[in-house]
Amino acid sequence: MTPSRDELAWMYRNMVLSRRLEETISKIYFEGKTPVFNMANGPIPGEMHLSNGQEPVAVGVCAHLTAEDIVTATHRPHHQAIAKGVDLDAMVAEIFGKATGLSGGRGGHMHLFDPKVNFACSGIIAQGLGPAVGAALSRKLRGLPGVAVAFLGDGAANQGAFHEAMNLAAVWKLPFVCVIEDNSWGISVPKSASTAVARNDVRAAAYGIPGHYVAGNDPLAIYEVAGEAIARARAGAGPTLIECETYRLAGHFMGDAEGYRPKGEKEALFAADPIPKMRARLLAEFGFSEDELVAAEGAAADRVAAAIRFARDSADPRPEDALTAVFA
Amino acid sequence: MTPSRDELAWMYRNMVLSRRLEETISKIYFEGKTPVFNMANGPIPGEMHLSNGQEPVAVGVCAHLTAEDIVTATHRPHHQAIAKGVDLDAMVAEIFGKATGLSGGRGGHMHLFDPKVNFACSGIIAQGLGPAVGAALSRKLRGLPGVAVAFLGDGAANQGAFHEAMNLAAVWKLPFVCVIEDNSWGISVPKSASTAVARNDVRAAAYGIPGHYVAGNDPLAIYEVAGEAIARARAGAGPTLIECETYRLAGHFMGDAEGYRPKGEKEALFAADPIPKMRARLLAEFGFSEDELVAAEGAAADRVAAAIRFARDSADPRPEDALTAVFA
Amino acid sequence: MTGTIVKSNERKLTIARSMAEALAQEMRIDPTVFVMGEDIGTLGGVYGNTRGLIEEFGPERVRDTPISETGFIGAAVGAAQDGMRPVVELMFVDFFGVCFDAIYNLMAKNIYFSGGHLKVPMVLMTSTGGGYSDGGQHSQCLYGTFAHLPGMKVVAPSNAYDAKGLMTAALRDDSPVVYMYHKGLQGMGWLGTEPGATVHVPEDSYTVEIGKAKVVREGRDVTIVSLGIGVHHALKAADTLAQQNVSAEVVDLRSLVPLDRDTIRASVAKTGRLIVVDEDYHSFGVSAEVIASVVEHDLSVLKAAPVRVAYPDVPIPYARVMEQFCLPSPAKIVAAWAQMAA
Amino acid sequence: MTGTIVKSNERKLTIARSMAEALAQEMRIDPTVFVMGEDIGTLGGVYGNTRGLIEEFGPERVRDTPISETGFIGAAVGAAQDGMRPVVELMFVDFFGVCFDAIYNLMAKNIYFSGGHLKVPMVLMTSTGGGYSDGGQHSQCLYGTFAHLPGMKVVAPSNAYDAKGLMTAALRDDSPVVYMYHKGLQGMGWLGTEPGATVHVPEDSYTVEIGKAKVVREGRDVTIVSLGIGVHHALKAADTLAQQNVSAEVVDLRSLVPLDRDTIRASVAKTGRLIVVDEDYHSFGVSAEVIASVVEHDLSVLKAAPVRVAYPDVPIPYARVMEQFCLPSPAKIVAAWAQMAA
Ligand SMILES: Cc1ncc(C[n+]2csc(CCOP(=O)(O)OP(=O)(O)O)c2C)c(N)n1
Ligand SMILES: Cc1ncc(C[n+]2csc(CCOP(=O)(O)OP(=O)(O)O)c2C)c(N)n1
Ligand SMILES: [Mg+2]
Ligand SMILES: [Mg+2]
Repeated sequence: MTPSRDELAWMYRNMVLSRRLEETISKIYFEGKTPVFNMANGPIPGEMHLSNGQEPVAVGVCAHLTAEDIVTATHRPHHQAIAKGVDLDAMVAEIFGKATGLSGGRGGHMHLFDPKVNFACSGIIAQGLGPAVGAALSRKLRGLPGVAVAFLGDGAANQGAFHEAMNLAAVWKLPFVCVIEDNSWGISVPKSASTAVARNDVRAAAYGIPGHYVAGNDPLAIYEVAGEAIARARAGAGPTLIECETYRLAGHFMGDAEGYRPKGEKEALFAADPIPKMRARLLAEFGFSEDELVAAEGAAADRVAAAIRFARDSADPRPEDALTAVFA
Repeated sequence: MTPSRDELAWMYRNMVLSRRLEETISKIYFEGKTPVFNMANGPIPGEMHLSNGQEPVAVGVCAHLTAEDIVTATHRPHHQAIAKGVDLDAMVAEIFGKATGLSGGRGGHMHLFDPKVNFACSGIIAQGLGPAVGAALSRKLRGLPGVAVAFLGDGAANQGAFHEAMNLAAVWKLPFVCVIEDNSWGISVPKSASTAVARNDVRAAAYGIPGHYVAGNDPLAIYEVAGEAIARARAGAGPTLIECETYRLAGHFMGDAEGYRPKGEKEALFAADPIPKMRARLLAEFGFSEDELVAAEGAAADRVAAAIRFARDSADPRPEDALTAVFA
Repeated sequence: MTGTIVKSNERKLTIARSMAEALAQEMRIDPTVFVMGEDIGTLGGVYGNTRGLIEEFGPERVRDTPISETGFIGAAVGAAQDGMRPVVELMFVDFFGVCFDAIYNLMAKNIYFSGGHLKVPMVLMTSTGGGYSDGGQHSQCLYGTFAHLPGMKVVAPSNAYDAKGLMTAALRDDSPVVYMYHKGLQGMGWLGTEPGATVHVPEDSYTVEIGKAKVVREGRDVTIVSLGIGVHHALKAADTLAQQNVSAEVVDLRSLVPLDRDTIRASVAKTGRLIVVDEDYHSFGVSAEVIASVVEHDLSVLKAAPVRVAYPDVPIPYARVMEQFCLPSPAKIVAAWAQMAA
Repeated sequence: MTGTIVKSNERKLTIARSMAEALAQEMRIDPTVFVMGEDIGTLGGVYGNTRGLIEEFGPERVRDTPISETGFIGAAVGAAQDGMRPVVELMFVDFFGVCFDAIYNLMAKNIYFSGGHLKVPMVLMTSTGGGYSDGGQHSQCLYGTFAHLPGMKVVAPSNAYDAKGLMTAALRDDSPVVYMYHKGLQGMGWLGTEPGATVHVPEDSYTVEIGKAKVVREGRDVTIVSLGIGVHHALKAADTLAQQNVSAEVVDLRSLVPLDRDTIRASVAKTGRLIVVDEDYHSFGVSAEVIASVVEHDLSVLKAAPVRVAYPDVPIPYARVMEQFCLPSPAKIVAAWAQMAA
């Protein structure tokens, strides 16, 4: 399965959009936080988990999804939110805690909900799997189309919720795909110290379902494997477990000194940055022109700038609205 | 690995002792509960989960253990408690809720604790795995001998705690063995409706450790497989996952109408009762005499009668002692 | 039930049957309602509250689950957000520890986190209570634990009439409702049962408003506030007190969230005295909340220090004599009055 | 800390450093003490409370774990029963939902279930609190949730002196202790910090008794009871009130279980007025328990209705203006006094 030219363009556009957004956020994040770094301050307070470097997983998977499909993501959700088509203005406004945000500022960067495109994320490890499996069940029960994809980190595959949800999806043969982003770290703890197996795809055997490992942080390889899994799920053949090698270029969250990284790791990661790699391949192998890509990059920059402007210009929520929307 | 003659005798003795105890308990349980069955009444109130039929697992595994080894068991713990050498008088007294019970009546049949032989059990599914893994860690950290064995039911292998503990034991290479008693039911739900794989030993692959399935509810086969796993753990080679086919001859708990069983299942199970089978093999293959076995059976009956007498004769706890032993 | 005149030919139901009836009636009119849990299918629920459903609605809508509470309660949240109305059963409330994240961080908070753009119409049924020697991991109430955390409504019926009406209301609510039923009221013979819980239940569907307490016995001298089985203890104590010429008013909370503070306050304003009866643990729970809700509102209404009759702060012991020593009872309520009046 | 005279050359520590120091000192003298948790090794704990330990004691005794809280907290219980003294970290208290069974049903109950034959000497450290826009799954306090359930001691220091002494006491206790430290007091620059929490800490090992509250400021007109960061709000409010010629006494609970009701009652008996400040949710929590503990004991001491300044019963919002609107503050305490005096 290879992506069409349009799909390739879509993938590159979304990778660049996500990267551009995060680069911008990472600058704005420090506003109000210098000279003294205090997470509570500035226009974007709180923890900030960037996904730079992990864009291939988001686009390789979400290229196969439409708005009616369901995605649950993690504490590191921006790349997937973008690839799933979450409204960018409202998403950025939510990250800024504004009244115009997806949830009027109640959620923040770890709690982005966009029911229009069936996207949600959350802050507890492996928490999204149950809801994704349940959405898949909902579709199966009603005979409605739609596949549910849950993203999680490699560290999350050691959380009990992962096991329970995988077994449930398998025993009920639901239209569900589990995608593990293996960036080889859970905060400061390497995968080798926390996961008894080198690759989590072997865990598919525990549920009698197919498992695949995709090496190389390669959007095209991910596209192919995810495409088969999602087609399989749509066909009623049940769930698949996919683990994708990827890298986080930034720290676990902003402010992370990354002292735990072995020497040279960061340099190697930047040298393998998937965006320049994809760019080079689009030019060399897929007949894209430099102009086309420059235009896509410019469009991404403009789109991000507009979203940031929207967020900055938006009003704060009314403080007392904190007390509303507890119940439906 | 084949058991010695002494071990065979020990195994038979403990199987018979467990069976005899449970047959006796199952009669006493109905005292005060007829004509109206109300669980709250009689000398043994509360839920009662019998292990008749599952004795092979207990003796096949515990034949390899000494008092210093650790066992955690489940809500269905009698056979393992007996095989682990829990003080029978105090255990039965605890089941009767007496002051002389293992815990002075605070625990009951699902909470049998005998620190002298490192035995514990509990009422929440898969709850014993973490503590067993932790005891194994304790021994490893201090360079002390001892293997920890956690028993669980087949249904429990779908609980998150199972997954987390297995991974932990594997990544830390602890002296730990997990033994699943596959009686093919979790209350009224068949294994086939709750577990995505036919046999849980395949789940060992998820932790990079050996996995074995032992068919036939055969104490000698269990002895062999468990023996290797426990030796491996003692040698520092890490954990093993074992699933043993077994049967529960009784209902899930006493009072269970067992309407969920397919027609004929109970008859088939009784026809395959492991105790007469073991008895026949001891006579036919291992040179035991009828007299020897009759003597063992008589001794078991006497031992149970004595324990029951001890329990019946013991005083109730003082009601106000309910308020003591909350803190150490 | 006191206060309800039951004609001799009127149909009485147990709580178990009235819960099952409410479920069946909603399932008939709303195809999005479905039930999941351990042993809720063929077995009809360990406590009988789903009996008959699988026969009528089949195993897809009445779905036995693996022993994976985090998995299937999390799944219910996802299904609810996707347009279904799942009902899930946590067989014993004591098991909440294996799956509370799915309950309190997902089910209870996703409406808020979505800024109100999502609905989470689901019901979590769970059994509570002891008294039959089931030991410390199968006998708890944990009312305070659930009521303390925001985002979920919490109800606890004391009788079959309320049980049906609260279930129907919960099924129609677009917010998550935790439905806590007490094993000792359920009407399952093997657990014994409080006869007062089995009352007349109309066949037609009806709702009991979530968040409204009920004065189930009027009185002048003391208000006894309780919920679940405690209401029956209170009513029995009120009978005894009546023989001593003490007129006790009994308030059945029915809902913990929202808590009907107005009804509690009005009753105490009338009687001037307050006893709170709660089978949940004594400290940091329902009993303190009820007392605080009264005194912070108006200290002057109280003529005597309020008294709690609650479960002591110890794990629940197995031995009958120990457990009974710890449980609230009519006698302890009468004693509380004596202490108060002294 | 008010009440402690600090010489200018005396060593001041943050709570993070004083926790780490207590751990190191006990690890030196007791080889059975070891630490497990996520990122507590190389990183030294997200909140700095294990900094330096892995360098001194190595990765066996200072053990990074997988993200498997049920697994490693359950393991700690097993290790504790086997003769070790494990210290485990639950990185944020908000995560308790994924592992509470291991905490409340095992750790807290196994001493009891064993009839007192087992010890469970373990410490569960966990961070609490918000105020820095970390959203609704990373900002909770949940004091009431832990304090409600029997079998675990619960402490929550407000300053580095108590932090060290309570940690040493917890490490030497044969029962499980939940040690709740507030992120806003921890002394990690990136979280901001309350300066009042960083106080003189003696180098030598010492204990602060678990279960004893402390009057950290004496006063005559009103008692403000709080814990953790709320104590600092209370002290600031007391300063403001002093300017209005109102003399406020501040009680730092320090422990929730056992709860030092005597100290609370004695203070309120003296002042006649009570404000409870709690960053945990309003209903069914600490604030109600403190109020109930006073009034059930002696109603007559109170000259005015007690007031709670607690977190409203809503999930914690992300947006700064919303979160700050919900949080307790010195200003809200001053307003509570005004309401009370009116
Ligand atoms: C249950 C739970 N435990 C711990 C945490 C704290 N935590 C947040 S992210 C993280 C590491 C996650 O690692 P991984 O799953 O590999 O995702 P990554 O951050 O690498 O994307 C941890 C431990 C949490 N949010 N939830
Ligand atoms: C977390 C949890 N969920 C549910 C239960 C209720 N329960 C007790 S035993 C049981 C079935 C267990 O099945 P299995 O593990 O196969 O053990 P078996 O009873 O067959 O020995 C269930 C669901 C429980 N005790 N704990
Ligand atoms: Mg990772
Ligand atoms: Mg089974």
